[in-house]
Amino acid sequence: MASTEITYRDALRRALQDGMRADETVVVIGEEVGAYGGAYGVTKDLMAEFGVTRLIDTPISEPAIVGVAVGAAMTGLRPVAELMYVDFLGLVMDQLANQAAKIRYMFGGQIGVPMVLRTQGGTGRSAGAQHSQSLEGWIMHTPGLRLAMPATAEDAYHLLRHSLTLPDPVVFIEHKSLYTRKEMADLDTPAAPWGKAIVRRQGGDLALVTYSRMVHVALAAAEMLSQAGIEIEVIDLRTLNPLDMDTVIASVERTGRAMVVSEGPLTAGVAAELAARISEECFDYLQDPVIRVAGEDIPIPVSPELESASIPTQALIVATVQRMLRR
Amino acid sequence: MASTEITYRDALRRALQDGMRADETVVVIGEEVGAYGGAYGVTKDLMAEFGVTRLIDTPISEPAIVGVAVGAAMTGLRPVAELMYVDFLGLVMDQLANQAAKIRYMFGGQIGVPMVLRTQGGTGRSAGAQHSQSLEGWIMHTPGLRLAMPATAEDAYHLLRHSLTLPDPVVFIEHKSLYTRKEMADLDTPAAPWGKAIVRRQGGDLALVTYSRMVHVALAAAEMLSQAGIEIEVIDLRTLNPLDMDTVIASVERTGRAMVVSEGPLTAGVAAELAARISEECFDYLQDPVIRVAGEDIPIPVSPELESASIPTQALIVATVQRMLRR
Amino acid sequence: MTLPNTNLPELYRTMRRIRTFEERVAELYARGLSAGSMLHLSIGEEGAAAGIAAAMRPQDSFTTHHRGHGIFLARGADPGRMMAEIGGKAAGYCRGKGGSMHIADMTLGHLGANAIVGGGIPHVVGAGLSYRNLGSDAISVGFFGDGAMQQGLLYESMNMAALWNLPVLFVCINNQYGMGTRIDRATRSVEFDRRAEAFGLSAAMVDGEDVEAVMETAQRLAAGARAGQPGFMAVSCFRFFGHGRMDKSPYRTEEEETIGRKRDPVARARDALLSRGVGDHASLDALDAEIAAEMDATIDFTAAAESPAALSMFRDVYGADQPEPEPLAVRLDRILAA
Amino acid sequence: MTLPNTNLPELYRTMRRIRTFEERVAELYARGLSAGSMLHLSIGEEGAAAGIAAAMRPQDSFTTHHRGHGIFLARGADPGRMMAEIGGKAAGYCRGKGGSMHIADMTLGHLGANAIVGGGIPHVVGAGLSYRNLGSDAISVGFFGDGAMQQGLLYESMNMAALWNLPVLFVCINNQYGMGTRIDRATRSVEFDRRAEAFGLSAAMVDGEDVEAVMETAQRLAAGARAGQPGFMAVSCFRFFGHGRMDKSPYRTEEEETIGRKRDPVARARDALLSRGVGDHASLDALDAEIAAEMDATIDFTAAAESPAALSMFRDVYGADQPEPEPLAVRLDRILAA
Ligand SMILES: Cc1ncc(C[n+]2csc(CCOP(=O)(O)OP(=O)(O)O)c2C)c(N)n1
Ligand SMILES: Cc1ncc(C[n+]2csc(CCOP(=O)(O)OP(=O)(O)O)c2C)c(N)n1
Ligand SMILES: [Mg+2]
Ligand SMILES: [Mg+2]
Repeated sequence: MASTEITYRDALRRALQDGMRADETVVVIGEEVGAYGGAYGVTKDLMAEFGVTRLIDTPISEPAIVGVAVGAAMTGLRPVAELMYVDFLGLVMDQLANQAAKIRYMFGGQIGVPMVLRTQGGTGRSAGAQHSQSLEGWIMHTPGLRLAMPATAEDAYHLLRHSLTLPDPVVFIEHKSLYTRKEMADLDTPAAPWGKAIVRRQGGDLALVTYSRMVHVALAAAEMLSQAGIEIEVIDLRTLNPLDMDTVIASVERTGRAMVVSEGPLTAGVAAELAARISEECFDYLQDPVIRVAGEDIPIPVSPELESASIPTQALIVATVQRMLRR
Repeated sequence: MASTEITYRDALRRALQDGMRADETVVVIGEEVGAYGGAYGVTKDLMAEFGVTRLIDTPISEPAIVGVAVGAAMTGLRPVAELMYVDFLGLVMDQLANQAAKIRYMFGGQIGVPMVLRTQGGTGRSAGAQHSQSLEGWIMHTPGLRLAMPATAEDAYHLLRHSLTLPDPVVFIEHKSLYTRKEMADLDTPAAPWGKAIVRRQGGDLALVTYSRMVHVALAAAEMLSQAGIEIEVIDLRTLNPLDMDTVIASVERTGRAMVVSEGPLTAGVAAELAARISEECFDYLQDPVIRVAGEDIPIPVSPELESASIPTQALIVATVQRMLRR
Repeated sequence: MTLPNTNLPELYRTMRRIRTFEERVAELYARGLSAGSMLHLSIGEEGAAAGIAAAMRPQDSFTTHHRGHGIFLARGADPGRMMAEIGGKAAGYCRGKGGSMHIADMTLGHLGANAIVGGGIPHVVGAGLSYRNLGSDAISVGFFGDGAMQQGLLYESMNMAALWNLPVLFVCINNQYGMGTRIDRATRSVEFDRRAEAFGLSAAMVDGEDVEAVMETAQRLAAGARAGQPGFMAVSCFRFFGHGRMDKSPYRTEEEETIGRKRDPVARARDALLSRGVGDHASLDALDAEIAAEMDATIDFTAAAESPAALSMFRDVYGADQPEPEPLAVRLDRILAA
Repeated sequence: MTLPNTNLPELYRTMRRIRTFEERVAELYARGLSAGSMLHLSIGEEGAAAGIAAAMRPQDSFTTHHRGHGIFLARGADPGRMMAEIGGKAAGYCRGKGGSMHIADMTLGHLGANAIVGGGIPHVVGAGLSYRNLGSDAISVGFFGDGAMQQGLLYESMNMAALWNLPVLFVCINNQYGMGTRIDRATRSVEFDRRAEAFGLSAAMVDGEDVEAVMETAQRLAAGARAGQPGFMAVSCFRFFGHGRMDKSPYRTEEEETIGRKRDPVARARDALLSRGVGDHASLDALDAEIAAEMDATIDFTAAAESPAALSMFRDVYGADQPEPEPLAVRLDRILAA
């Protein structure tokens, strides 16, 4: 299992490339995915290998992009539709949640919609309220949609490859601040199967459950806490549907304390679901309430200072864990 | 405070009528709101009084309906936009969540978007997966949007009247199975101010927190439980944003047990938020985990038998409360 | 699969079967056997369904709007399984999960009816993309109402089809109404072909009372689509009855209805058959009676059919090899057992 | 508010101010003083901004797309407050919360720039509805790019404006590109006026290099809009630079850029002023220098301006009299204090 140093962006590109080589029905469809190479460079250079019939540049018509992918997925292709920003979900939720997610069910199981909706979200570029959101909560709340949110290059690769084999629609949300992150990755073997969480760091004092970029913020916080003698376990969920509660529950039962961290706005989001599940499944083991550290319940401001203060910070995680353990 | 017998539907119509009389800038805009009187009859006969400039029938163009309402709200009107089914939110989430909800913030507080988006959701008519959803979870997760979900005719009236005075966008979700419900209502004085929950039934054994139609299912369950000697408190939230946790916390601290009931799908929905908040705010008072009884994580099937089994039933609430108290 | 024949007797037969089927749907509802009341009859629109279906080939696919019973029948549907689906029964096309507004059948190329106005339109563009990429010579036909002419998604879809030269035909069944709104209250101009042309499609308008004209127009545009020039056609007709079963059409006059119902493609085809001497009253009456019996049987079939099993509710959310969602009862058992 | 004048010297001055402002925006970014890199310069599009702005009246309102600096300047914006907003500073038009893509100013009728392609278009229809209902004689103008011609919402919006005879003008600034996609790769036909006409609008296409032609066309269509006949115009021009500050336009040739940049409305107006003898080199140079100094000052202003206060983050989510969202820190304090 040779490890190789690679960026998150390049790992995604490799996954698309390998997936397209392995399966001729895979097509990429979206704005600027072809000649331009993707707004964040993920599909760069793929055009040379796959040409315009498989890397399909579209007009700026998000609802139709997703709708066309749905129809193509029902008739023999396996489209990877790209939404340039997750913030544009508002334009496509009908095609995604009313069509892609429900077609198999409404039609009594006759056919599925094997497509991937690749997109990216999160803060970090002062891109403002309409280009910086974390909207995975809407997706997680929609039965019928799988949801993957890789934190590492290795997961970016394997989760995307696996998404390209699933019978159902997968929403695949990358983080705009991770693309240039470089790390060692084993592209031959995934560290865990699809749908399983990974314990990124072990520790007996508290279970911190998170995903996507917040995994790295949490790991950095864990290092700081370790210097103060506190060892927290950091769990990277990798996929939010399926949701691997077994790994989470085992950790909480062992540590007796749990924190969930999400960049998305606090109220009625992913953090709420995780906190609710942990609370109901681990009630007798919890010494403290499950603490949610999530985005503020506000639109994302453009000022860099306000933007970075509007989502969970390493410092807040550290301070909150310390207070929990002091309680 | 004269009480009068009125249906939920008629109370809504009265609220619109009184609101339109009180404020000339109020206009109703949507599909079939005028001549047809609304798909569920709420705006029936209003055309005769207010005419085509204030009851504005639209083409079947949901994104533009909401977008036009946003622009009108910014320039002196107070539009009540109607979405015939809450299921069509997928078509308008951009105008609702990226525009209406964020305009005040993005523009630094210069202007607000005082509009109401009236719509109806829920099961009960075998209308299938695209006409029976409960999507309040998406709205509750969107900072900037107020959210009202009345369970009674009286609340339907007062919450809608109050929505027509607020400076911010309100999503007002009615329940399709409540329109014909008739009850005594005081249209002069609201039972509680906007943003406050109401204890619909007192009881010391458990706090059941819910809203919209499930209030009635819960009350019926409470009656059955009472015959078995169990007294549960039933809290009707009325609005989900603002969310009145004070009333909920007080009840949970008193009873030591909590159940939340929502027709929407379980995962990452309103029930998750309520359970998470109760768990974190009332940790030291809870004898049992907060139990969520919510819609199954599936699309709504059309078969009447499957449809009614896919959402919380009175029987399930009764059985679950009994098991909790037996634990 | 019996291929729809293109001569007038066959077109008449198709139209009469649609008319009679829809009458039985009304009966199903009246007898309390339908799943809900959101049943949209296509009576008055048989010319569009039969004419266009006859221009399609076995490999072609299509999506429909909520008023799609007739189109699917014209494409070879089993009326019994359709009626069972409308009744929400397990024997229905979608195992009772979809109902009238979500009937689909992959074996006959029916990619689905849709309860979202305009919702199924981009799917045929996607199908066209598949056919182009996979080297099929099929086309895909999107059926929708005049109401969808005001849904933006239609223009995005037409634009893509034109840009990519896809084998797609867009069909607007203009029955003059979207619920209670006559089309002239929904848009200023009903020259819908101009809209399509402005996006680069071949376009035509045709009178839906004349099933042969519909068929010929569809054949021409389908041939263009098959060659990579997507087409659009608007078929003018009249919605004979209310929008759904609860709607008594108080928003239009009896006079308007009387005049509208004179635009009857079934009656016109019958008259043509008689005047051309292709049939006589007796033979046509016999055919009608045979069809009536066939359609009567669908009600009996539905009445006798079983409701879906309770646990089937959790099936078909995800692919068959994937874990099903955890039922609430199972979850509560687990948590409360702890 | 100084009203934009309609003669060529004024138009030239407006265009030169836009050009110079945008150059300073590039400088702000290069100096690391901008909030992010999503800055879309309107260099090459000054003719559209100045010409249409000159056809508007003080009471008229407008929305813009993400490339809207020039339009707002032409409508009277304070360049210092604009630049401060682009820098994310508290002194900016939106207190540093909106940035380049969300600049707005109610006092000048700017209902907002929008970062969603097409997102601001229906808002002008809503404004038109307000004006009609409230008896105002204002019109509302929606500015957007050629990319938005493929967003369905535009057609829904035009249809409503036409159906209701609203005082609305739709303006497509066709700079030939949507990011890296030349317009002929986004649609088959660029005769955009045909699309608008098919929905019942008055429509025109005009060359954006000729600011006077733009102004005259806009005046004609604005007069129609004021009388209840909504209009549409597409202004053809060339996006001189990359899409945003990170884009070096590798998808087009230098030759194409060289030719495109010859379509320069500022240079053309300057030449016209000279050839008509309305100005001489010296007076125009002096004007340019005065403008350069004005715009230089916006950078200094921005550099010296303060960032928004941390707690301002929680302000403006809801109306001023409403409770603010509870900050995470407060919530955690409460829970953990228990
Ligand atoms: C997006 C959406 N908006 C509104 C509705 C409610 N609705 C169902 S059918 C209908 C009228 C459709 O008219 P048309 O497209 O002409 O089809 P017809 O019913 O005449 O066949 C409306 C408004 C819907 N189902 N979907
Ligand atoms: C709905 C939406 N889709 C995509 C984007 C990303 N995006 C921003 S600007 C742009 C190109 C817009 O082109 P055009 O409308 O011609 O405006 P221009 O940039 O040329 O002024 C794209 C694709 C967006 N902001 N919003
Ligand atoms: Mg119609
Ligand atoms: Mg452009």
